Order: sequence, then structure tokens, then C-alpha cells
Amino acid sequence: MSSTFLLLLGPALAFTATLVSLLLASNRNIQNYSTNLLLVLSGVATVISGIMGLLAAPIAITLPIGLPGLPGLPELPIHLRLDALAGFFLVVVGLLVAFVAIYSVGYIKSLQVGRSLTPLCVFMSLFILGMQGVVLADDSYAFMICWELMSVASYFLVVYEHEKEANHKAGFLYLLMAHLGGLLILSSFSILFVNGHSFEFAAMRTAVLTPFSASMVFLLAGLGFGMKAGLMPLHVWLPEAHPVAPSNASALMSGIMIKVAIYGFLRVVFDLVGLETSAWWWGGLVLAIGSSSVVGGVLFALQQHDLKRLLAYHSVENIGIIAIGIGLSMVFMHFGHPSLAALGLVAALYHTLNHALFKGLLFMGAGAVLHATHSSNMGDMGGLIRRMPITAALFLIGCLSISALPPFNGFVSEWLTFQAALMAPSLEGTPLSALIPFSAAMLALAGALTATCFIKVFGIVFQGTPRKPAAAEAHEVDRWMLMGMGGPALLCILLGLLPVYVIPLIAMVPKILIQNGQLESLVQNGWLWLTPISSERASYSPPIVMMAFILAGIIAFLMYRRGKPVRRAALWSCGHPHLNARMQYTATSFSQPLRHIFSDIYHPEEKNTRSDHGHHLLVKRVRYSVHIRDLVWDYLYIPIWHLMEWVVNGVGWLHKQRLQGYLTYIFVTLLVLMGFLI
Amino acid sequence: MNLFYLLLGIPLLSSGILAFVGHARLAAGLNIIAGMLTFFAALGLSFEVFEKGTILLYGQSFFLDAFNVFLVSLTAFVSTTTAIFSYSYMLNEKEKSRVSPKSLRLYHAMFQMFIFCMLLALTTNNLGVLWIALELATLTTVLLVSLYRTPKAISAAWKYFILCGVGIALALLGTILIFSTSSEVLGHSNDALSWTLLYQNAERLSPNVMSLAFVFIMVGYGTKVGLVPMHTWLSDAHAEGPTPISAVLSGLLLNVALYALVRCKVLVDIATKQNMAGELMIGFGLLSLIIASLMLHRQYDIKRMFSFSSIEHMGIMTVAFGIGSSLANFAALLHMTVHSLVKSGIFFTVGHAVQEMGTQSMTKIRGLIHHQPGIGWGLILGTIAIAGFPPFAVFASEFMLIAAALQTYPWIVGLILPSLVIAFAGLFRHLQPMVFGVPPEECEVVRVNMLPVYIHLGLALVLGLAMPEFLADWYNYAAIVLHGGAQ
Amino acid sequence: MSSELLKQVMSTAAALFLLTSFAMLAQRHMKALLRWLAIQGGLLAVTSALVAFGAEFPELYVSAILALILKGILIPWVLWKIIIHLGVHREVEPLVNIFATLLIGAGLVLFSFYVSLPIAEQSVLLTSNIIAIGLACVLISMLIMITRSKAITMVVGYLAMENALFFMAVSATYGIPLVVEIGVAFDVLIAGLIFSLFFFQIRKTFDSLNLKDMEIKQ
Amino acid sequence: MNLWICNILESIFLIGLAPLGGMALKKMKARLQNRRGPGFFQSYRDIAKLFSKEPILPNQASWIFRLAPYVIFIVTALAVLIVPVVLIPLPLSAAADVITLVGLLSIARFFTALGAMDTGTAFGGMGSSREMTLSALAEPAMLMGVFVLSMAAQSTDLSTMVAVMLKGNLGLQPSLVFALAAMLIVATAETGRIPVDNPATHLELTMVHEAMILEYSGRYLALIEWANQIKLLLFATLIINLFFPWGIAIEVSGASLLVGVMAWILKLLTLFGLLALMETTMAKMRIFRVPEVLGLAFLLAILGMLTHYILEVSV
Repeated sequence: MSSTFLLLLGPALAFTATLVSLLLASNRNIQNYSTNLLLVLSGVATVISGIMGLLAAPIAITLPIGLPGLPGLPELPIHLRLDALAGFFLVVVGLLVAFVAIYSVGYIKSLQVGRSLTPLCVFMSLFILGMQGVVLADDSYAFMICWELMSVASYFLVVYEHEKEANHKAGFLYLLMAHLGGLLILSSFSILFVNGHSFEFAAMRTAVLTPFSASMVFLLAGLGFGMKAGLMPLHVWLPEAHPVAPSNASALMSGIMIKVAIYGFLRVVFDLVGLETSAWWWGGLVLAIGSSSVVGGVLFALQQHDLKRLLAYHSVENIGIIAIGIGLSMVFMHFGHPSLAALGLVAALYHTLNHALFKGLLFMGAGAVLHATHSSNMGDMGGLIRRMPITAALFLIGCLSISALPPFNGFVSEWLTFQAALMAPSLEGTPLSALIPFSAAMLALAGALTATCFIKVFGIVFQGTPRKPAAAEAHEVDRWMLMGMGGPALLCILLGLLPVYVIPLIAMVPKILIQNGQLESLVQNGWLWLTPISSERASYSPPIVMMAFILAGIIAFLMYRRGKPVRRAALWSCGHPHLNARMQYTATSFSQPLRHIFSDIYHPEEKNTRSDHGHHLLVKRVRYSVHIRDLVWDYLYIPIWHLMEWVVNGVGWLHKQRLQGYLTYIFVTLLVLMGFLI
Repeated sequence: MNLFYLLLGIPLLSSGILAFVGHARLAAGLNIIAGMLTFFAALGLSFEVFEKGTILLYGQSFFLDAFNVFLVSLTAFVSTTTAIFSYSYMLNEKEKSRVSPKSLRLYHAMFQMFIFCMLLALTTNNLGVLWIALELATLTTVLLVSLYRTPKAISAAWKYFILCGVGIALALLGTILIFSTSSEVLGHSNDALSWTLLYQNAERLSPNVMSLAFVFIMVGYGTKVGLVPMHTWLSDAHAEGPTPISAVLSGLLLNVALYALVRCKVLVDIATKQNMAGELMIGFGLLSLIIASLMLHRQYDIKRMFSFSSIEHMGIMTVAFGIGSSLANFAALLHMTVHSLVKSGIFFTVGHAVQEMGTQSMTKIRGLIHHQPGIGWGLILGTIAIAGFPPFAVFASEFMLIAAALQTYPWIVGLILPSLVIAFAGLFRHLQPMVFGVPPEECEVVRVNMLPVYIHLGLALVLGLAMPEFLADWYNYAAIVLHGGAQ
Repeated sequence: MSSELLKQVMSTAAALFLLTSFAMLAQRHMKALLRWLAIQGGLLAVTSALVAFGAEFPELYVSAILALILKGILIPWVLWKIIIHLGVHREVEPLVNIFATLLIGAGLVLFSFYVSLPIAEQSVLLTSNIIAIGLACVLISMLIMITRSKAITMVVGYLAMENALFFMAVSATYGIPLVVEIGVAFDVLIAGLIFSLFFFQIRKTFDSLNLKDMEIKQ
Repeated sequence: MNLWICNILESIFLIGLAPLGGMALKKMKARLQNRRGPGFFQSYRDIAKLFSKEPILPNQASWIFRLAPYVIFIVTALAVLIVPVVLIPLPLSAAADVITLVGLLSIARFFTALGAMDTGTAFGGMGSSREMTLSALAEPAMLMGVFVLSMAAQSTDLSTMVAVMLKGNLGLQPSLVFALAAMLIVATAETGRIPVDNPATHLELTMVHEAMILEYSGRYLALIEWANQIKLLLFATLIINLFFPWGIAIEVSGASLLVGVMAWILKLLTLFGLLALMETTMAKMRIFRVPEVLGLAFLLAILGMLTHYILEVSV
């Protein structure tokens, strides 16, 4: 009873938050505090129930709502179930929800007064409710309802500031792709339904699928969930929607919503279909898509000058890393290496958790910066480290984590992924074994490019001198926002240092998804060592690395104390009298070498304009601007759009006839139908 | 059987009375009361059917079974809420002097007359009377569509009149053909057109004649349903008439026409012992779905756009009825209900939005959420509901439809899914700028009554999230009745 | 009347009916068109009466009278008055060449014949292959509507279609039940009234009865 | 326990020797160019002098600027701890494998670049932009090169890898040739040697690493310079011990350690000789030619991996 209660507590609190924010709309402050504090509680409850799901036996409950008595089918109340997979994702969701809700208290306070908060609060709560519901759902109807609730609610968050045209364009694209994805997922469920004769997951699990329908389910689910997750050719909504949403919403969307899509994929492909029926190319496809996302995401991220857009592209990259882990797991499973498959899955899940934390942190940081400078263009920032020292420090932790630098958490999960990839020789000459090193190479390339990208971000945004007056007058954000960012930052460090405590929990997931997927070796050598296969093979001990760090740090500190005091002086300017902020490197100039190197991918549209004082040598002003278009747009989406417009025009012409023309349609239809009878 | 008297009597009587009531508020009020009384009668009847099963009245003249009594209550309900909406709407129109008192009298009288026709069409047991009632409904709505007497309205009404006239004449031909074979079985009398008797003796009807008859009925009633390519009247009629009429046309008349089609389809399927009629319906349904989805992209007029959305949804229902398994029938019935509720709700909002902005052109409507949040939110929530997002029940029915289609005709899913996405894109690309953004200068605040909208959307929500048990049983029962052909 | 004789009479009536349809299809003049419509209505009435007499269906006398009054006299007369009043009694402008139209009409007859073959083989009704003629007449009436550009010709086509329907009902099944028949006739009457109303409205708002002028631009 | 002490001593040995190593290279180069070159202990003198000087900070500099040199030095020193120099097995190389090594080096680079960005000068931005661009290509190439070895040795643990290589059953494998070529190119880039970068110049158009540390002075500069010299030695050690592990000590005994040290010095000098020769005969490349070379290294490493699969695993 109490476990049921706990399971429902998180969603119930989120639902209460929805109602409360509707009812208390009259007072902004009360509305803000009550909604967000309820959401914090909801997040905490979700984490607790998630941990319970990881540790305890699965719990299933049914709610007395839903579709009763469909013809020839069992009743369809809403089924919920908490198992290890759901539990893990509940922890991810709950953690970030709690932190973001704390952050939101401060963030919402700082929003402009003229705008109603109700849509923001209501849809935020519904969004969270939807995500919790997706993870808990145990029948396809409940799953789809929660899934679409999540999509629609987040759509309203994207268009919250709806006066700007960019916002509703992004919202449109987002909802369109969400709808398409939802329908694809729905059809994959429908195939399972036809074979399992019930909408319940329990029946779908036992359904026997033909190889063809199993592959169809895999493809449809992969496309549908991939669209939400933002895998490479399907990612286009992500860099549009995330920048325009309020920052707390984009933290949740990028931090956990795309992870919920990963959950859905795991649930359908690993759990419902089962990897036993998988075809050999499934894993390969996931690997290939993952690799393209990893590299594509980071390459396009590098060329962005909008901070949140850049972060959005990095989500594409990180989802790619997760996909590589999952793909490895699928490949290993198909070729009969369950424990390696478990390793790949653990790597993917660990990265899921890590990415949720550091991407949430970075988006919250971006929100703080945005709030301070009123711009998300990095070209308007600079020198914020002096005005916002704590935000800068927390943001730096996020940057280090996402760049996969030891001893932070991003490194651990990438390390595990590399370890799984390096086990490719055990596949022995299968067609995919050559693909895996290639994925590893892409992963390595992306890791280095990510570091480059975040040097750029941190350097341009926080360092140097302010480029705009707003940046010069920026001020530190309030305590709520700092607390909201502090939590994930702390966890980034802890998860980087103590993976050995976390991984046994995560390893509960492969235990239920992968038969014989045992991972004892991973942590068998005590709390200090992470050994994926065996200690001879590879090991990593973040605490020792950290201890060495600290030791060396102490020595350095002593040196520092003994050293001479420093003197401050003006920057040496090569004799130029007026150094100013505009002489700094900008985001565009920083990424110029890479733009040059990868110009075949970027197709940069460069524009140089110069004006002079009557003679071409007397230059008055030189302007350089560059625009990078997403390749996928040009080669995939725009042709599709053109094709559709063409068809639409044709159909439109059919509707521009005279009355006699319309009568002719009826007449001809009649004749044709009668002709069929002959 | 007093309730049945009331059901048909109230609309007929009030139509007569309202023709003479010149006082605008009084007439609108009476209209609402008449609607409510009819609705209560319908409710009473449906409980009776629920308890006792199919009821036959006056010999074989009228009958009520699960299928039609459900449509009767739906019709009565939506007509009541439409009457409520039309109260504020028509008063606004009158203030702007878009309608004369004389037209207003005509409007109220014809409104009730139209309700009467639909109830008659639904309850009659005679295929001939069904035809008469549908034709009469067309004629009354022709008058309503041309109510504003603008050139566009006249032109639209004329188009509606001719196309539906021809269409429904073809349906009469089909009916005659059915009669020609059934009179050999059931004798040359009214019985030979009585649906219950036909249904019992369907196996003895000539399959060849029934096939030919169904071709005519398909084209004929299909015109009225608004199936492509016979749909061309629909958008004009919706766009140019008063909005309450657009709401009932979309929400009710199309249903009734589809009802007629489905009744005949069941007969034909039994007679021909194959699913020829069903497959024909699937074909037309898919065509409507695809073409209407594409057409949604090319709209400039807000009411015209939503009328194409109606065509799209009638296509979905036609496909579902065409598939004909009990799950598909369940889906179709649910879709019919929710589409009526949501679409009429959308038309209510659209009506107010048009009054607020003073134009039907979508390029000029901007910033509804800013200006009158109730209208803006109503419109966007309604569109989200009609586009098939859960937890609104349109999703539930599409969900079941896709499952049912995969069971029997998997390939059509490949056509349904893209069309749904295209349709959604079409709706939303126009909707978003209207709802969001900054309102134009010249818009004015109008008196609105959003209650019917929220009732409709609320019902759609309840149906999707927690469908009451008795309603599900009811659909189930109706789905089995329709599935009779295969039993 | 013996069934053989009745069959012959009916066949003759059907042939005549088809002839009237073709005559209307070939007409250029509005007045002549209306005359043919009236003749067709009269023919319908006569056929009904013959069937009533021959097959001993007294009900059909009622429909014969209805047809005579409504279709033979009333509606053509009203339309006549209207065209005189509106001054549109001149030439009808066909959208398609008349000869081509006639050719299509002939094709339609052939088509209807093939369509109704399986029915004629199976049905026990003695008048069954008249269905082909009836079908052809319905299709030809639709052709009239499609190929003429004026509102009134459209109405004439529509009425011709109703006539063909009634003819089919009478000839193929000895008429439909009386209730239905009266209802249909009532509807047609109202339709006729609305038509007339419309002509004045259209005239008032568009200054022409030419359908070209009243297209709605999508 | 002995191993632990040896591990630490070995690292201190290498760290202490780093300035000398750098100077040895300089000296060789000078001799090849018919110059005498500075004295062997010039580097120690430089570092000592820098430590004793008063550091001057630009006004704009934030705490990152001051933190960076320490981080760079510490991280590089840590990297030394896990690389076998004269002895295997190293206990600490279990704490951090070769992937971590790459990670540690990239921390150093990360902070160098952040320090450069801190003052907001054009030089700093240029330096870090170039450095990060080059390393973005060099790092994956290095990782892939190491992976070829890891796959062959079935381990990412440096000690184990060296041990496996030492057993010699992997002596002549085609994949290793590719890996070695890749690693050599990467090492030149990572340590900022000609033809990628010229450590001896302050010409603004060509400098990469120097541009990043222009604003540093005093002990900060000393730490960075020292770390750089360590890095050079580290890379050299890594290459010679991974590809040519002959003579490395496999037990803690005086004799074998001595042989280990001698072998190491010998191999190191050979490598430095080659490097000096190369630096003398080649000119620095245009900055945009470098990525092509690094891309080549990356491709070589991938090819190495594929050859490993095609020729070695499937047999």
C-alpha cells in the first residue's frame, strides 16, 4: 500500500501543482512559490520512488480510469508499473525536476511583470506530469496519453513568449515533429497490439513477432523516439525550440525530455520486443545514427553564436553518445555477449544520468546569463565571471563535465562507452565489427570538439571584457537560482568521483532487460576501482585521481603561499593606446579555423561588406557575417516541403473550378464506380 | 411513447412558433428551451433503449436502436449548445445589423426545422423517409446558408443546393434500386423499404442490384457526407453561412448523412456477402482524408479551413466504418461523437473570433490570446483536440482506428499516418499566427459565451481519459449491431 | 392488360422518354428546353397511369396526377414565367459543342446498358431492362447540367433528373410506396420554390444568371 | 609497497629530468645547425629565475587565470604517474588508464586555453582558437592510435599494454605501423614542435602555444614552461615504451632498474635525435595545412584499427 502511495505521490504532486497554479493565478508570488515548491516535492518523491523501483521487485497498479470495455478486448484502465528501468528514469527525471523547480522560483520571479505566469506554471506542471507518466505507463494507451501530454505541454512552454515570430515557428516545427513521432510510436504499438491482442505491455511482452513485424516495430519506434530524442537527421526541431523556450523549460526539455525518448526506445525495443528477436542490422543502424549525431551535433554546435542553440546542438551530440552505448549493447546482445551488452547499456544509462545533470546545469546557467544580460547572443556577453562569480564557477563545472574531462562525470560514462567499444574484437569478423571502431573514432573526435566548443563558450561568455553595456552591468542571480544550479553541479562531481556506488544501482536495469547480463566484474574490486571486464583489461579509479589532484593541489597551495605577492598591471597592448572590448576574439572568430577545415560540411554563407571614405584604402567600416545552415535542412526537409507544396498546389487547382466542373467530378466518380461493376 | 412524440414534436412545433416570434432575445431564448426539452426527451429515450434494446414504433415506421439513439442524443445535445452559442452570436450579429429581424425569424424557424429533419432522418425506419428527411434538411440549410444575402453567401448556397441536390437525387436512385429488389422479397409496400425488415431479409436481396444501388448511394449520400470528390459544396456552405449553422452542419448533418450511408452499407454487405461496400468506403474515406489534409494548407478563410478539417474527419470515420470490425466501428462511433463535440466547439470559438476581428481572413486575425484570452485558448485547445492529441478523445478513436486497420488492412495505415501529420501541419501553420502575436488595432471586444465550448472540450476530455462505463457499453452494443453483417 | 402488352407499351414509353432526354440535350433555346421538360413530365404522367392501369396498382394514379400537375404543368410554367420576367429566354450557351455532347450521351446509353446487364439477367421483373434506359436518362440529365452555363438550364437538368428517377421508379418497380412518393414530390416542390427564390436573388446580386459570374474564389 | 614507491620515484625522476630533456633536444638541434646552443642546465636556471620573480597579472585577469598554471602543472604531473618509464607494472596505471591519460592531457589544454581567453586579448583568443582546433583533431587521432594498441593488447591499462608488447608476440603487426605513424604526428602536434608549431618564436602570425601564455609571468610562467617540458618527455616516453618496450624493467631490482633507465635514455636520445633532425630540415607548415596532416593521422589510426580487424582478428 505504502509503495503504491509512494509511486503515485510524484505524479499526484505534479498534478496538484497544475491545479494550484490555476487556482492561485491572482497573485504572482504565491502562484510561483506554491507551484514550484510542489514541483520540488514531486521531484523528490519521484527520486525516492525511482530508487525503490531500482531496488525492490516491480510494482504494478491500475487506475480506474481509461477506456472500459473495448469490443473483444480486455478492459483498458490505466496501468502503471514500476520496475528497474522505469525506476532509473524516474530518478533521472526526479532529480532534475527538483533542481529546476528550485531554480524556477528565482527565474520566474525575474520574468517581466506584464506577462501572465499561469501558462508557464500550468504547462510546466503538466509537462512534468507527462514525463513521469510516460515512464510509469504500462499500457500503450496510457503511454501515448502521457507522451503526447508531454509534447503538448512542452509546446506551450516553447511558445510561452508568443509575440516573437521565431517562437511560434519553432513551436510549430516542434509540435509537428512531435506529432509525427507520436504517430510513428503509436503504429509501432499497434503492431505489437495486433500480435499480442491487448494494449497492455504485459501481453505485448509475450507476443511472438515475425522477424518482419519485429523489424517494423523497431524501425517505427526508432524513428518516433529518435525524433523526440533528436538523433541526427531528425533533430531539426531541437536547435529551434530550445533557445526560445524559457530557460527552466529548456533545461527540462534538454535535460530529461529527450531522455524520456531514450526510455521509450529501451522499453519498446529491449523490453517489449526483446533483443532475442532482433536482426543483426538493428544495432548497426543505431550505432551509425548515433555516430552521425555525435559528430554532426558537435560540428554544428561549434558554429552557433546563440548560447542556448549551441547547447541544444550539444544535446544532439550527447544523445548520439547514448545511442552509441545502446547500439553497442544491441550488437553485443545479438551476437551472444550478454555481459558486454550489459556494459554498453550501463554506459548509455550512466551517460543519460550525467547528461541530464550537466545539460540541465548548463541550460540553467544559460538562463542566468540570459537573465543578467537580456540576450542569448554570445557576442553581447563577456567578462561575466567578475560580475557573476558563482554562476561562472558552476557553469565551469558543467563545461568540464560535458567536455568529458576527468574526474567529472561525463568522463566516466564516455570511458565506459569506450571500454564497451574496445570489446569489438570479441565479435570476431561479424559485419559490424568494423563499424564499432568507427563509432569509437567519431566519439573521440566529438569529445575533443566538445572541449573546443566549451572553451569558446566559457571564454566568450564569462571571460575577457564585456562586449555590451548590459553585460558590464550584469549582476549575480538570486539564491534560488544558484541553489538550483548548485545541486546538479555537486552531483556532477560526485557522480564523477563515486561511480562505483552508482553503477550497481544502474546495473539493475540490464538485469531485467538482458538475459544473463551480469555485470559483477564492474565493481567487484571494491569501492575504489571501476573495472568493466577485469582489472587487467582496464580500470579507472576516480577517487585516486582525485586524491592525487588534492595532494598536488595542497603542494601547489603551499607554493602559492610562499611565493611573492602578485602585482596587477595594465595589459600590454603592443603599444596600441586604446585596447577595447571589440578587439577580443568573438565566437565567430574563435570557430573560424574549424569552419575553414570543415567547410565542405558547413557550406558557410559568408558576407563581407566594407564602406570607405571615398577611397578604397580609407576604410570606414568592415563587416563580416557568416551564416551556417544545417545540412539536413537543405538536403532532407526542404525538398520534402517543396514536394508537398507542389502537391498541395495541384490539389488546390482542382478546387478552383466552376460549378460544372464540380458536377463533373461527381459524374465521373459515378461512371468510374459503375465501370468497376461491369 | 410520449417521449418520442416530444422528440419529434418539439422541434417541429417550435419551428412553427419561432417563425412568428420577432423579438430577438425571446426567440433565441425559446430556441434554447426547445433544444433543451428535445435533449431531455432524447436522454429519456436513450435510457429506454439502453434498458430494453431496440424499440419499434408505429408498426415498422420508426425505430430506435443503440446506433441511432446515440446519434439522436448527440444531435439533441449539440443543437442545444449551439442554440446557447447562437444566442450571443446572433445578438452580436443583429447589433452589427448583419441580419434583419425578418432573417432572424427565418433563422430560428429553420434552425428548429433542421433539427427536426435530422431527428426524423435518424429515427425513421424507412429508407425512403430517410431520404426525404435528408433532402428537407438540405433545403432548410440552403436557406440558412444564404441568410446574409451577400453575393458570396448566395453563390455558396446555390453551389450547395445544386451539388447536394444532384447528389441526393442519386441516392434516391439507389433507394429505388434497393426497392426494386426488395419489393420482390417483401412485397410492394412500405415494408420493402423498412430497414429492420430489410436487415432481416438482406441475404435474399439480389447482390447485383444491391451493388449497383450502393454505387449510387455511396455517391449520393457521400456527397452529403462531404467525401472527396463530391465535397466541393462543403467549404463554401460552411464559410458563408452564420457560424451556428456551420457548427451544426459540421457537427451533425454530416454525421446523419454518414449514418444513412452506414445503414445501407450494412445491408449491402450482407446481401453481397463480401466487403465490397466496406472497401468502397475505405477508398472514399482515404481519398477524403488525403485531399482534405492537403487542402488545409491552402486556406485563407478560417471557417473554410475548419470545414476542410471536417472533411478530413468524415474521411477518417468513413474509413473506420468501412473496415467494419467491431473495434473499428467502436472507433468510428467514438470519433463521430468527439468530432461533433469538438468541431462544433471550434466553430463556436471561430464565430466569436470572427466577430472580434471583424474578418474571416486568416491573414488578418492575430493575437487572439492577447486580446480575448478565452477565445484564443478555446481555439488552440480545440485545434489540439481535433488534431488528435491526447488526452482528448479524438486521439482515443484514432488510436483504435490504427490498431483496427493494422488488424485487417495494414497498408492503409501507411496512408492514414502521413495524412494526419499533413493535416495537423495545415491546421497549425494557419492557427498559430492567429492565436499568438499582437492583435491588430481595429479589433473589438465582443460579448462571448465560452461555456458551450468548454463543455464540449470537457466532454471530449472525459471521453478520452475516463470514458464512462455505460457509454462504452453503448458504443459496444452499437458497434456489434453494425458489425451484424459479419455475424 | 396482358403482361406482354404492358411490356411493349413500357418499352415504347421508355424509348420516348429517352428521346425527350436527347431532345433536351440537343436544345439551344431556353423556351424549347422548357417545352421539352413539360413534355417529359407529361410522358411521365401517362406512363404512370398506364402502369397503374396495366399492373392494377391504383396507387400509381395518384402519382400520375402528381406528376402531371407538378412536373408537366406547374414547374415548367413557373420557370417559363421566370425566364420571361428575367429576360433570359434567349439562346442557351453550351460549354461543350452540341454534337460532342450528343455523342457522349449515346456513349452513356451504351454504358448504362452494360452496367444493367447483370441486373436484367437476374431480375424477374418484366420491366427490368428498362432500368438501363432510366439510368441513361439520369446520366444524360447530369450531362445537361454539366454542359450548360446558365443557372436555369442547371435547374432544368436537375428536374429532368428527377423525372428520370420517377420514370425509373414507375417502370422498374411499379412506383415507390405512396408515402415516399408524396414526400419526394413535396421536396421537389419546395426545391422548385427555392429555385425561383434564388433566381431573383442571384439576379439581384450578380446582375446575371450566368454561373461564370458567381464563382467563389477559394 | 615497493612498487608504489618506485612508481612515485620514477615520476619524480621524470618530472625533475624534464627541463634537462628539453634542453638536450635544443642542444642537439643547435649542434645540427652549427651552433653551440645554451648550456645543459639553462632550463633549470630559467625556471628558478622565474619562480623568484614577482608575477604581474593583467588587470582583467580573473581567478581562472591564476588557477590555470597550477592545474596545468598538476595534471601533467599526474599523467606522468601513470605512464611506465622504466618499470612495469605500475600500480598507479591501474587507477587511470590510457583514456584517462588523454583526458588528463586535455584538462591541461582546456585550462591553458581558458587562461588565454581570460584577459580578452586578441592574441589569447587566437592562440586558444588555434590550439583547440589542432587538438580537436590531434586528440582523437591519439586516442585511436592508442586504441589500436589497446585492442591488440586487449587492455587499456598502460602497464598491461607495455607488458603485452614486451612479450613480443605482437612484434610486427601492420596495424602497429599505422598506429606508430599516427602517434608520431600527434606527438609533434601535441608538444608544439616544428612543423606544427615553433616553440622558439614569438612571431604573431605563426604562434599557437606561445600566444596563449603571452600574459603569464613569474611563477605562473615557470609552471607552464615546466609542464610543457614534462609533456614533451611524456610523449616521447609513451611512444618509445609502447612501441619499443625493450629493456624496460619488469621487477624491482637494482640491476633491472639500471638496465631500464639506460635503455630509456638511449631510446629517448635516439628519438630526440630524429626530432632534432626533423626540426632542422623542415619548415613550419601553414596553419591550415596542419589540420590536413592531423586528419591524416586520424585516418591512419582508423586504418590501423581496421587492419587490425581485417588482418589480425579474423584470422
